[in-house]
Amino acid sequence: METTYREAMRTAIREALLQDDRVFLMGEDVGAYGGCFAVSLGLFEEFGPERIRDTPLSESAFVGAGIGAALNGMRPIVEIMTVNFSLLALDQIVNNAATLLHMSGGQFNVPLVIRTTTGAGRQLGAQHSHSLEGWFAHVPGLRILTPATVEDARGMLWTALEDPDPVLIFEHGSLYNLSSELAEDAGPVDIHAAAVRREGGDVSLITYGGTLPLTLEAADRLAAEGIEAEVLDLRTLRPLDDAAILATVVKTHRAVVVDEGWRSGSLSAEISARITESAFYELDAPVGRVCSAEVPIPYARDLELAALPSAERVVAAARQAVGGGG
Amino acid sequence: MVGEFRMPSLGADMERGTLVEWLVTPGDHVRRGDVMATVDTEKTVMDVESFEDGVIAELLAAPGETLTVGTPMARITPTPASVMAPPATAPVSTPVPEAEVEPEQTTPSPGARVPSATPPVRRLARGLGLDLTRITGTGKAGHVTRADVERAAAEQRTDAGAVRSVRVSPRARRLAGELGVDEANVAGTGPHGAVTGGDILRAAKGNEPTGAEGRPGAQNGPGPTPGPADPGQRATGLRRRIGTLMSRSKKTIPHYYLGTTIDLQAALTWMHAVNAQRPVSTRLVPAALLLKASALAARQVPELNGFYTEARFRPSPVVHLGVAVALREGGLVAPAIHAADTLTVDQMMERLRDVVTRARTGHLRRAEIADPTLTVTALGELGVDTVYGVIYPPQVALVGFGRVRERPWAQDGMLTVHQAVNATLSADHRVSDGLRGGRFLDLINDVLQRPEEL
Amino acid sequence: MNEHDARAAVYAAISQVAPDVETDGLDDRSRLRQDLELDSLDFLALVEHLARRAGVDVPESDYGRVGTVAALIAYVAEHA
Amino acid sequence: MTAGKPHARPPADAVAAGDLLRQMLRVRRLEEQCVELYSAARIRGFLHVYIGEEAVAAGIMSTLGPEDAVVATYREHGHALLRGVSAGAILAEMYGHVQGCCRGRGGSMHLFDAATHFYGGNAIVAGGLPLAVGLALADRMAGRSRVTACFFGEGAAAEGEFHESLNLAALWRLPVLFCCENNLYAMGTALARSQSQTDLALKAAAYELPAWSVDGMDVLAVEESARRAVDAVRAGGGPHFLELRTYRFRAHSMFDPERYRDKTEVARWTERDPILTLRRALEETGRFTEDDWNALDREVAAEMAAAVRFAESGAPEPLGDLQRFVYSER
Repeated sequence: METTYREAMRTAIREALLQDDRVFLMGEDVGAYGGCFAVSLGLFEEFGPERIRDTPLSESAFVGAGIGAALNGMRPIVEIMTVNFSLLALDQIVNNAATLLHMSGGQFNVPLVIRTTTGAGRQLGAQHSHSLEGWFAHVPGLRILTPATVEDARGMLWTALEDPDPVLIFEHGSLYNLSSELAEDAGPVDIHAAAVRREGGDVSLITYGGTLPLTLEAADRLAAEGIEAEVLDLRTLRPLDDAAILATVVKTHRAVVVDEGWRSGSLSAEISARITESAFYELDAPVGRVCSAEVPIPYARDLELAALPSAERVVAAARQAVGGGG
Repeated sequence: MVGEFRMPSLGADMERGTLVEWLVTPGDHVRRGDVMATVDTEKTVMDVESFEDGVIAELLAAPGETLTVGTPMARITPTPASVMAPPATAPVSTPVPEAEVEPEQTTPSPGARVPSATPPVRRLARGLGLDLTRITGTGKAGHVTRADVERAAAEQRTDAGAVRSVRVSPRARRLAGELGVDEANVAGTGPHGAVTGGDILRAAKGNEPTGAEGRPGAQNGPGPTPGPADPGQRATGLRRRIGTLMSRSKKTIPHYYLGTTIDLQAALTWMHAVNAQRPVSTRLVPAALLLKASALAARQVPELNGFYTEARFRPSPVVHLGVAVALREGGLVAPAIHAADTLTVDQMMERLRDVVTRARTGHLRRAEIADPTLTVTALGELGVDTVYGVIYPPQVALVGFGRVRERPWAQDGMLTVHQAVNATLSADHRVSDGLRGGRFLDLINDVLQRPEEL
Repeated sequence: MNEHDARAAVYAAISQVAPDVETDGLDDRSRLRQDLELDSLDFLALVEHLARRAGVDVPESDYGRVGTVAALIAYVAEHA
Repeated sequence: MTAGKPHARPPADAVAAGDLLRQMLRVRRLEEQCVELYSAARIRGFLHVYIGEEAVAAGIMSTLGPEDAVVATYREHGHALLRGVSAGAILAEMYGHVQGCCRGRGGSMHLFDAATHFYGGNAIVAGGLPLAVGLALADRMAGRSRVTACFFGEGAAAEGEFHESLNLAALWRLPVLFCCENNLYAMGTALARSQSQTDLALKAAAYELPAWSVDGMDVLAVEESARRAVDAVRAGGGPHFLELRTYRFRAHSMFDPERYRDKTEVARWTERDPILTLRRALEETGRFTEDDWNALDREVAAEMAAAVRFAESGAPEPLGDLQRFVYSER
């Protein structure tokens, strides 16, 4: 069955609503409008305004309300339209969702799922295009998921809803139209392990979310040059699958991290640091990074593309890691 | 009468030196001032010169030997021009009149003389890991040109087992240790020619009787003995020496640190006005002003200018300012600008350019290196705002200037933008204290506010 | 001076003061101070070399305009 | 200023009033104990005490049922105590001992207790309001008739979360009782120096929810207002808002030098001490004597002494457990 990422996500939400009375979807324009990115299209009609709940433009209040409802027995899915808007709810996410279990000495867990769109590539300008998932991955108490495939879009939500603690799902805006074959009986997937999306022995390309497709494209181009790249999809940014990262680096001895976030203080920096901490003596080259240029994402098409990771830049970084033969 | 060439004292604290390389061989004619050898002190590797005219009769020390200051290293037979009969040991049967000695007429054996070459070409050769003495010069009077160096570099790349300054990946280093492979003799296939784990594995296999695998660098056993003056080794040696010296400094000198931000608006405005009237060749840079100011301040605070030896401080009546110069291939030297407090700013600038050029081209002489009484690092324009220096023993202080840059500056209740620099003082608490150190930084600041008086 | 000659002059000057820098394939965006690691004395030597060999005097007030290889080439092309 | 002559209106139900007096006194003595222990360096961190404001928590808590939920601020020792968390567990928490109500991981500002539905202990001003909205949302969706009482100071009215939450609760008619403890100062900033509209009930009313002001120094008035509001909320009347005009007698925290207010102002308000006022009113009924007071005081003192012994005898959680409670243990 050919399915898009968007449809897979919608199927997952619908399934959750059908399976568990405690689940409801809440956010700006998730109901009558059908979702800013049409993820929840049709659900309002099917489930009604109580469970597909439109909210005012009050990110802090409705994210906090999601936390309160989760504390009180519900399983809310809160949609924040884009990651940039999540900053308006940062207090609730960082000061409450992530801390309540700990502050209460284990008494109050927060089984909340927050979904948000992240990333650039659609000429949406600097206030709708940033990749801030790395910031959230900094915070203990949160779990950060970045589905990069249709299968993960379909399967991560339910697993997230079963998690007793807050889970943030970052859906890259450029992936919604991604289409691929999905098994009829596709369902929940694990959210604990990174996935090798392509095997190779010469260099490891480590990425997640929106940059997976271009990284796979880069791997194909490298293969044409005789360089076999292994592509690791992290899938979960917190907690990171250290074992998978270590395993691929031990296999190829070279790594390039592809991360749409800015380079400084980024997730790519974290991964690079972990590689040097745990696999330094396995390395044959410095860990390379392909990140976004350190600018607010510009509107103009060419400028935007120039700011973002590209297959060409991944190929170049991989070549550099492999070396030019002396 | 046979003269002796001895291990020179290249610094107040120098007790011994290691011979790195002979630049002469027996039979060579040398003149007073010619470079004889390079010697590794604890601070730096330096050229050392002859103080006599004559013919090298015998070399008494071998590269790698460490000798105390004053130990004879070579014997020099005076030329007939000064002595009637050459001694029997003189290897030269028919002395050539000195005036006729031209580089191209001397013995063609490599390593005999330091060939002439421009400083950038020397630096290029050093960067490429080439020994200038082994390059055949095609320029005027055997002058080694840039093209000569590049050709030699190309040749070396195909020269099996040539020793280079090598990059080795962490994995390769580990495997080399485990497998007993000398990574220095393995050709690298990684980024920037780095030796990778795969290269080591291939090399290890190549050591076995059968499977010799492709790459030229991966041949059996160690390569030819490296030339004694290998620049890569020299840089490494220099780094190690700096490490030793700095460790000693930190262990024995109770450092204290002071810092202040100095407004350079007046000084730079003055400098820009001066420079605007001048051709490039005589323009000033901010470092010249900072050095001058430091020298003037040091004259007034003697506790920071001199040597601490044998458990007591000996102030110096003059200010020999050591200028920290970073070398492009790595490492740091600090040659002295003598009597810096007596120089005009223009003289200071001239001396600064001269000494930095010499430092960078590996041509410091005793005169440039001997006995700085206070070191200043003022060439730090490449990024850092603040320098926290480590004192060079036996000196008792180090002055650091960071990058000169624009900063918000509050003055008279107004916020403006001024050029400013962070000045720091690292000083020896056995000799001075914060009060005197603070006075020193104050003086620098004062002087820089009146640049026209510099 | 055309851009080609200006480039040659700038490369020659860079080779003079920083022989370890490969002008072959040098990125035009390279910053002279940060990327090529020229300190103020090196920079002065560079400017001096250009004055001598290309006849371009870069007054100090224009130093800020020639921060990168590309900018320096453009400057030389314009003023020579 | 609402400070004025102390007045003692006769309590209609002397037994109930006697209990309110007892609750207020427990809070007072607990807080006095905290100050003493803080001064002796047994307690560290920030410490905000509730002395002077006891009528607010005592009056409102007495109207809540055991299933109702409470969200409070960082000045919440009294709320926790009156909600049913033992003084020992509260003090042990401040000692950082594992016997504390949050195993020593919360401290003075973060008291939580699942058994009594006490949701903290929120030290971000106005940060608790969205939580209360969510708790009430869940109750509404699950068809439960419980009320969530949300305490916050008047400083919260300047925060966006205050407005977002009042709007959301009113929009969805959620069962929240918003209890604004207006003690006139957000730390040291007087209300009039931070708000264009200082009538907070009016501010709340703009969101279309019933809102009125209450004399927060009069526990009987608080109790009466709260009962009316809680009943209405429970009956499906949507969120209600009470502005409780009160005053803290002591500094904002132990770090506060109190440069922003006059000693005479404090003195005027202390004449209206809610405990003294009620004691006097009860004595005027003739059914409460000095002996009764002394007995009550001894009883409460004994409770606090036992609580201190409990806290003192505890110990911190083993360091090996540091990483616990970041994620749920499954």
